[in-house]
Parts: sequence; C-alpha cells; structure tokens
Amino acid sequence: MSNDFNAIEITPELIAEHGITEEEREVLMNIMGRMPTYTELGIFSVMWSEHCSYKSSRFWLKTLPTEGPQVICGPGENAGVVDIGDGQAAIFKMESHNHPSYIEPYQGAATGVGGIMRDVFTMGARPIANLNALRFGSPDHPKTRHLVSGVVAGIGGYGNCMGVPTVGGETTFHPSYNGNILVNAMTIGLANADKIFYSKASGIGNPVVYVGSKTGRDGIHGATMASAEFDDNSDEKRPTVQVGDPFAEKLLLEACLELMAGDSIISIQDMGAAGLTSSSVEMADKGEVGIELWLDKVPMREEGMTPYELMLSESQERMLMVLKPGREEEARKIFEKWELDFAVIGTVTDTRHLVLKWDGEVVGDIPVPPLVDASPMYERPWEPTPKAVEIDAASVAAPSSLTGALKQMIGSPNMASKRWIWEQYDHLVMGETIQSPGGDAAVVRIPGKTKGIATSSDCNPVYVKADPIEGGKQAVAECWRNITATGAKPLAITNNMNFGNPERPNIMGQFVGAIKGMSEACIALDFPVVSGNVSLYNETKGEGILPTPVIGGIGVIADVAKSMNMALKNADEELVLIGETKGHMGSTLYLREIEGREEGTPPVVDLAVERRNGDFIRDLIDAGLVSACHDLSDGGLACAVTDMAMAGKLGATLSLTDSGLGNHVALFAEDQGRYLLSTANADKILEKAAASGVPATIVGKTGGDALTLGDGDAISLAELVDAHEGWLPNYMAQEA
Amino acid sequence: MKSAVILFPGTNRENDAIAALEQASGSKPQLVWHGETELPKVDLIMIPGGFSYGDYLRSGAMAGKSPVMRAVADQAKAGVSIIGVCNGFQILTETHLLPGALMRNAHLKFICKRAALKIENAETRFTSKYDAGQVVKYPVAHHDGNYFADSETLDRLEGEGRVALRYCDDDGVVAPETNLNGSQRNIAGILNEKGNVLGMMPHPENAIDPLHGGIDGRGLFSSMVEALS
Amino acid sequence: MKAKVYITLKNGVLDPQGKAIEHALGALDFGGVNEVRQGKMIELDIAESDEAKAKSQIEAMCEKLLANTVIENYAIELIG
Amino acid sequence: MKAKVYITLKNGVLDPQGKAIEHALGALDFGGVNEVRQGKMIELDIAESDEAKAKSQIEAMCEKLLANTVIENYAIELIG
Ligand SMILES: Nc1ncnc2c1ncn2[C@@H]1O[C@H](COP(=O)(O)OP(=O)(O)O)[C@@H](O)[C@H]1O
Ligand SMILES: [Mg+2]
Repeated sequence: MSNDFNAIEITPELIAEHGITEEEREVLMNIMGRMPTYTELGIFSVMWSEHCSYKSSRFWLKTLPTEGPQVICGPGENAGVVDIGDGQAAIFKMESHNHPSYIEPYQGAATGVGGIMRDVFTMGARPIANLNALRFGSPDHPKTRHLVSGVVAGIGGYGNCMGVPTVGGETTFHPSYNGNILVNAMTIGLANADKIFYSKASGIGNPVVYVGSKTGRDGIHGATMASAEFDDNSDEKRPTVQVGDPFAEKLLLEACLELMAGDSIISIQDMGAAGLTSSSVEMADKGEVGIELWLDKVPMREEGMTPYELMLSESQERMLMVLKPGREEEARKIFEKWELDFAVIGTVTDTRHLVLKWDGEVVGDIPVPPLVDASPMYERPWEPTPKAVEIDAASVAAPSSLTGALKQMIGSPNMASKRWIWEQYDHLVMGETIQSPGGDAAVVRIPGKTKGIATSSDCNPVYVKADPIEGGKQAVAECWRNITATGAKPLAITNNMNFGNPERPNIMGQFVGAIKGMSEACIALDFPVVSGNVSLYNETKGEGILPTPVIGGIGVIADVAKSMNMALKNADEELVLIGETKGHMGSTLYLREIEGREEGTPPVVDLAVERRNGDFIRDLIDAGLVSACHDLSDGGLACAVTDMAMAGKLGATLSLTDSGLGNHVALFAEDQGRYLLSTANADKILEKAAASGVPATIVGKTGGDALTLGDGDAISLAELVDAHEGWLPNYMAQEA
Repeated sequence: MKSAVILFPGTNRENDAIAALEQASGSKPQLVWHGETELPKVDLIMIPGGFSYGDYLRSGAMAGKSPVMRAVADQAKAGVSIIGVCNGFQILTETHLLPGALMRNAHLKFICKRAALKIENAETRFTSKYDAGQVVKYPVAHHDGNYFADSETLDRLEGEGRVALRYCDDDGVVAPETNLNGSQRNIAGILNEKGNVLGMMPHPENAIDPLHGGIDGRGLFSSMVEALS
Repeated sequence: MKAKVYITLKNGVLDPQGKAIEHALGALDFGGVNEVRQGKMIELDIAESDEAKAKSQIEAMCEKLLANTVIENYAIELIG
Repeated sequence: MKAKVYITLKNGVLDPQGKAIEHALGALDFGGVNEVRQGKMIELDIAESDEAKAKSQIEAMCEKLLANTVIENYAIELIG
C-alpha cells in the first residue's frame, strides 16, 4: 500500500521538472546509489532550491563580517542573537515574501510576517517589534494600488492580531518593481541570554514532536503540483497560495513560550519554507544524528495526503521539536490548553539518515550529510558594474523656485508621508513604543527597564544600481545613522538581499558589489551581520529589479527617556548642521524629481567620517545638548529641515550663505554622514565639534509657521504638510 | 481596589491593562482564564484589548459565549464594576451587557493613532477625575470600532447620560470629520443602565506614561480607584 | 447533512463593506449598481440526519453564535 | 435586477474562520458539526434587465473586484 505513494515513475523529465539540473542529478544519483523515490525526489528538489540552499549566494554571504563582542549567535540559526545587557538578548531577522505577495498581496504579506515571527520565537524570544520594507512599482502602474492596499492590510492583519507592534519600515516606488514587488518583514524578539533555543537535535530515541496547525496542501511547489494526483475536483486548479492564521500563531507563540519556560525542549525549529523537510533535515544535520518520521501520524487537514505532500507542504503556524524523553505529556498539556495540535511523529536515531515511514513501512530514506553538504554551491560568473557618470553639480540647473522644488520633492511618492500605511499597523500595543513610526528609527522600551531598542530598515536602491559597492555601504551607513540619530548605540544588522537573476553576470556583479560594500561598512562601524535572507530571480520579462539589499539594524539606548526625535520643539533655537556638504548631486532625489534624470554616481560614504560624526552626535544627545536631531538622506538639508518642522509643527529659517555651491546644491545635495540638530546650546556644540574635528555650522533658526529658505523664499508649513501628508491617501483614494 | 483581568485566546493588550491597573491601584490584578466559571472577589473586572479568537466570525463573538462571560454577566448584575476596552467592548456588546454592536470601520481599515475624545459624562465611577466636556487623548487601535445601535437605543443612551466618550477634535468639537470610524453619533464609549459597566474603543491604558506622549489615560484609572477602593 | 446558513444585516443597519463595494464598482465603471449588501454564508455538515431536527439545531447555533441578532438576520438552507 | 453572489474559498485553501467557528460550536456543545467553511454573500441590484447581460456584467465584477480568484470561487444567482 505505502509503495503506491511512490509508484510514480521517476524520469529525467520529472527530475528536471523538479528544478534539478543535470549536474545536480549526477550528484543526487551518487548520494542515493539508486533512483530516488518520488518522495525523495521532492525532498532533494526543495533542499537544493535556491531558497533553501543559497546556492548562488552562499559563497559571497560567507564573506560578511559576523563577529563582535555583542554577538551571541550569528547567521546559521533561525535568527541572529545579540547581547543587550542585563542578561538579555535581542533576537532578530528579516525575510522576504516577494513572489507570494505579488500573486496574492494580502495572504502573501501576512504569511511573510507570520513566518519571520516564528523564526524569532522558535529561538525562545517574545517578539517585541516588527518592521517591514516594501518596494512597489510605479504609482501609475495599474496594479500598484491594489498591491499596496493588499500588502499593507496583510501585514497589519497578521501583526495586529499577534499583538506585536509594527514600529517601522520603508516604502518606495520604482517602475523596476512593476512586475515584482518586494515585501521584506523583520521581527525583533526579546529573550534571556541564557535561555536561547537552537535547532540542533540530540539524544538517540528522543521523541520528535509536531505542534501547531494541521498540515494541508498549502504552497506545494507549482511545478511538482502538475505531476501530483488530485483526489477530488481535479478540474479546480489547486491554489498554491498559503493562507495565514494569525490567531493560530498567537496561540502557538504563547504555548511555545510557556513550554520554553520549563526545561523539556532539546531543540526546536519552525516549519517555514519546505516545512517538514527543511526543519527535520536541519535538526538532524546540526545534531549529527538521524531522524525517523512517522508520516501517518502528522496531523492532517485534508484526506488522502501523501508523504510527498506532507514533506513539501508549506502550511503555516507549525513547529517541530525534540523533547527530552518522557516529557511528552507535560508538553501535550500545554499545547492542548492552547487548543493546538500536538503529535509525536518520530524519533531521533543514530543513523544520520532521514527515514520516512508510513504505517511502519519505509517510504523514503536519505543520508542527511550529503543532502545538506553536497547541495550545490555555485561561484557564478560576475562582472563589476560599470562606473556611472559623475554629475558635476555646476551642471545641475537651479529650479525656478527653491520652495517650489522643495514642495514637489516632499510630496513625491518616495518622500511623501507613509502615515496612511503605518496607521493601519498597531504600533502601540505592548505599551512600550517610545518612538513611533515616522521618525529616523523607532524606539521600543524593554519591559521593566529604562533601556530600549532603536531600529530602522534602510536601502536606497538607486544608489546601489549606480554603484553597488557604494550603495551597499550607504545602506548600512544610513541604518547606522538613523539609529544614532535617536541617541542609541547601533549593535548589529540583519539584511535581505533582493536581486535579479544571478545567472546573469551583471546581476551577480551587483550582488557581489553590494556584499563588498556592506562588509566594509559593517567592519568600519562595528555593526556585524547576524542574520539575513536572500531573494534572487526578482525580475519580469528579463528585466531585473533595482538591486535592493535592505538593511535592518538594531541599537540600544540605556535610557529611553533620553532618546531623541526629529520634531522641532522650541522656537528661537539654532539649527546646526553636522558634517560636510560637498555638493553631491548624482543619483539624488532632486535630480530624479526635478530634472527627471535617474543617473550619476551615488554619494561616497567615508566610513571614518561617518563613524566620527555619529559618535559625536550620540555624545551630544547623551549630554542633553540637543532638542531635536535628524539625519540627512534623500533630499538633503532642505528635506531634513522640512521633516523636522512638520514633525514639530514649528517653522524654521535656513540662512543661505554663499557656500560657492549654488543654493539648490547646498539645499538638496545628498552628501553622507550629516545630521541636523536643533539646539539652545549652539556655542557649546561648535566648541566641542572644533575640538573633535567635526564640521559643524549654524545654518538657521527655528520659529514661525513657515519654512523660509534664505531671505524671503517662504512656504507655509500647512502647505508643505498638505503636500507631504496628502499624496498617499489621495493616491489610494482613487482605488479602483 | 482589587481587580481582575480576563484573558481569552488571542487577547493581546493584557500587559498594557495590568500596567495601568497596577500603576493606579498599587496592586497587581488577578488574571482569569476564559474557561473559568467562577471569578475572584474583586471590585473591578477588566476585559482588555486584542483579537480574541482571531476576531473570526465577528469580533468578540466567540469570547462573548465563553464560560467566563456568564460569570462576568452575573457579577455585572450584582453591581461589580466592569470595563471593556476595544475587544473588551466588542465582547461586552456580544454578551449583551451593553447595547448595540461594533461593526467594521467605515473606511474598512484598521486604524491606530492618538485620538481626541470628549468626556461626555464625568459623573461616573470611571470618569469622575475628569471634567464634563474635557478633551483627552488616548490612542485607538481597532478594525471594528464603528458603533451601531438603532436610533431609539441611541436616544436612550444620550437621554440617560450613558454616552461616556465621543470622538472629537482637539478643541472638543464633535463633527463628522472627527468621527474616525463611522460610529453613530461619534460614540467612543458607553455605559450600561446601572452605570457599572463601561465599554470603550480607545485605549486609556496606552496613555499612562509621559513617554507614551501623554498621561490622559491615568484619570480613568484613578477615577476607578477612588470610587472602588 | 450539509447545510448553508446565510447571515445578512438587518434593514436599517449600515453596511460599511457593502457601501465600499458599491463605491468601488462605480469607480471601476460598472454603472447602475445599487443596494449592495455584504453578508456571510456559512457552510457546514451536521451529523443529524432528520431534517426538522437538523434545522432546529442549526437555528439554535445561529441564535447562540453564528448571528448577532441585534444587527443580523439569518436563513437556513438544508442541502441533504 | 437583483442578484446574489456567493464567494467561497477554493478547495484546499485553509479557512481559519471556518476552523474557529467549528471549534466554538463544539465548545458550545453542538456536537457533530464538521467541515465548517465561511464564505461571503453579496447582494446587489443591477440596472441591466437582460438576464444574460446582467450575468456577464456580474461575472466581470467578480473577476475584477468581488472575488479574489487566486483563492476564491464565485457563483451568481439572479433573482429578478
Ligand atoms: N544575506 C544574508 N546574510 C547573512 N546571513 C544570511 C543571509 N541570508 C541568509 N542568511 C542566514 O542563513 C540562514 C538560513 O536562512 P533562511 O533559510 O532564510 O532561514 P529560515 O529557514 O530560518 O527562514 C539563516 O541563519 C540566515 O540568517
Ligand atoms: Mg533618517
């Protein structure tokens, strides 16, 4: 009977349909020494997929700096772990759900959020903050509105129900994402540093336990679906879309944390992509043991499920655990209290094989080490990205009106307020949100403490496209800067590498360049990589997306009451610019929005300067010398002061002294490593700056209800707010 | 003041509620699981926010039928004070301890922001520390906060001073533009006939710390402590 | 026995979802669509095989849980 | 012409709501209830009076807006 499951004849075509190349097939045949069964073929196919094996990226990922005294656990586990003092650890990671979100925006985004939260709580952490980095196509593309509304509702739908505040993220639009949006979700969790759970299985004979929701035929690979049999309604094409059940996940979270408070768990692993396959293989591999699974014992949602389907299903809200012997009942009680399925579905063995049984009969048997180690790793050919043209600032024409240009920029899709989005996210639940979305970095307090975590996600893909190395550096630097602007000390990052087809040497060159730039910045800023995710093949009709290595960083601030934000608070204060303005105009927002040109080298990040300026800012904030602080990024000085004025509902005047650059260049250049401060202590700050060799200049004053550039070019705050706050709601209101 | 906080599967603002109750009363509330059929002897029962049963079917529907809610209803009859916030309000209407229903927000979107609220009745055990007409700011965070009742019921609520709070602007003006979810007559919170049960969509428990951006929510908790201790 | 339960909003109860759909249909150039109301349909399979008994059981489910009779009506259809 | 549109989840698509309702019915001592699935019913009034045309218009509405055809099926009933 059980053999029926594997009755399907394995042909070279079927193997190819499973995405296994000829070369890989050779390796597979050597490992098995025989034709794989249908179930085994499915397992190889998912384990050796780009998604699970990182076959194109692994070689380069290994070059990222991952160490530092703060790092408890770097890449290789479900999420990265860093020490935040007091015996506590922050556990965090970012993950993409790009393709599913394009197919079904609500469920795709929702299950993305669910997946990343499981990665974090499987390690023993309670999630305390979520972020999301979104990239959509051009606003006038017919699908964009629908995608924005679905993705945002999905992220909110899942995170809100879980009771985890969504405190930050980023959202930009660019035509390169028209057919391939990006949905990257990040979760930060809090755990005791001495109570972190890993996936390594151990203890021959120990029970392997399945908990959570039942397994259905969700997300079983499209290509393989074609050859699978349907038991009913075969005319109805079965959707491969996964539907999230945030309520089940909330129960799973509480049940897992309750069980984790005791000592019965040896190892635990969420079932994410490739579900039961990757979780069991990973546990066995890490523990250098074997695992035997009794698939007929798996809680099933549908009748007639096959081993193939059970092993490949991507049903959500499930976990696999190895328990200490004899602790099953204690665990079962907890999961039953939370009304979740609980089943002992296997045992740890000493064979180092993954053995699958159905009613006692073997339906699959694969040696684990080669399944994992012999998985392909490619050093794909790559070419460096040709140098972009240098834009001479003197060649960039001045706008007819500076305030007019400013208004246009601040109301452009990429700069416009994303309030419409983050007001759909519960950013306050848990009662610890100290800095809400809309600022440089969000700040959440650690329950029961004065300290908090600052977090931000960043990437400027236009920079990365123009120069992957500088762009990669810049993404890390900007994240570090955003965290610094709140007064927090940056600790570590996660990342999501979203790129096109790695089989194209120019795309692979973007990937390699970005990794190099990121590495440099991480080292210079003591900001190691502790986790991450890679999403390749993001392209439609042969056109890749802009290379988008999203950086998600966290930092710690000892006393959240001292954390700084960008809102201007007092009139008649001095505005002090920290950092040097050289007048870099290439790849800037000004060039794109005002001149309609997307070209030119991106600004260079001088990492030593970056660090010096940032450390200086942090000291000023800590010394209480600053009343508002904002880093300068897209749109330069003018956009920064506008953000600060709008946030504080208080006007400001920038005095335009002749810098030799031209006013529009001084205002809109995107030189790096800069911050704008509002302060009543300008003298002291200038003095300190001089002593530390940090460039600092008084550039204006706070007050009034308008923004004034130079001697009289003024625009009311109300008008700016309208442009800035109005764009997205107006755009979405035309929903059709 | 002794208090209890009821927990359902999917409740998620319990810690926020506990923090507020503890700050105001100096003692930790007792936690009561949804399956309980008996409640501890307390002065106040709080049903916190969240997504009990995932908000599936209707928000608050399944929690409203749980064993513990029968006990809560008995306590309500006996005059014990009960406050339901957000999902708690939805549950209280589903249990019929409060009239009306909470429907999907008129704009259909979840909304999380600080909202201005007008204290309509300052002579209740929940609001005595405020002045009538005072404008306070609490956050809202809900998808189904659109209060509905037929006009007879609404007239009765108004006539009997049972509208506790309304959505308004910073100056206390109650208008269609300040109605952030489509609620009938801008209603944000109501009382039962006896005045011992309050349901409200906004979250006073997320406005008790200067670092929350304001402490307007404290007044509600200190009112209860004063009345119930 | 299989059954379907239809739950609709009572007359006079505002229906934000229905209204939004009506509006969106208009924006999509589907003219002349009015009185859009959104309700629920719950399908279930009940062990009871006697029609009358099944119906009264489902009625009880509606009263107790499936419908909020303050704002909703329900109708039951037995499919057999 | 009045019409009703029934929107249901495709076979095999997880229905968390249905699952929760089934569970809640069990907890309320309604035994023997299985396979609970929750769908939507949309009622509308369409100006078109020709049956075939009305139907094809509503079909277009379903494809474009009312149903999420990635995970949902729909059925149309004209009431006249
Ligand atoms: N870009 C990256 N940088 C650093 N580490 C990475 C990167 N991409 C993936 N990793 C690490 O590789 C491991 C496997 O990633 P993934 O398959 O996404 O994890 P999971 O199975 O938990 O979802 C994780 O430890 C992850 O942190
Ligand atoms: Mg910033």
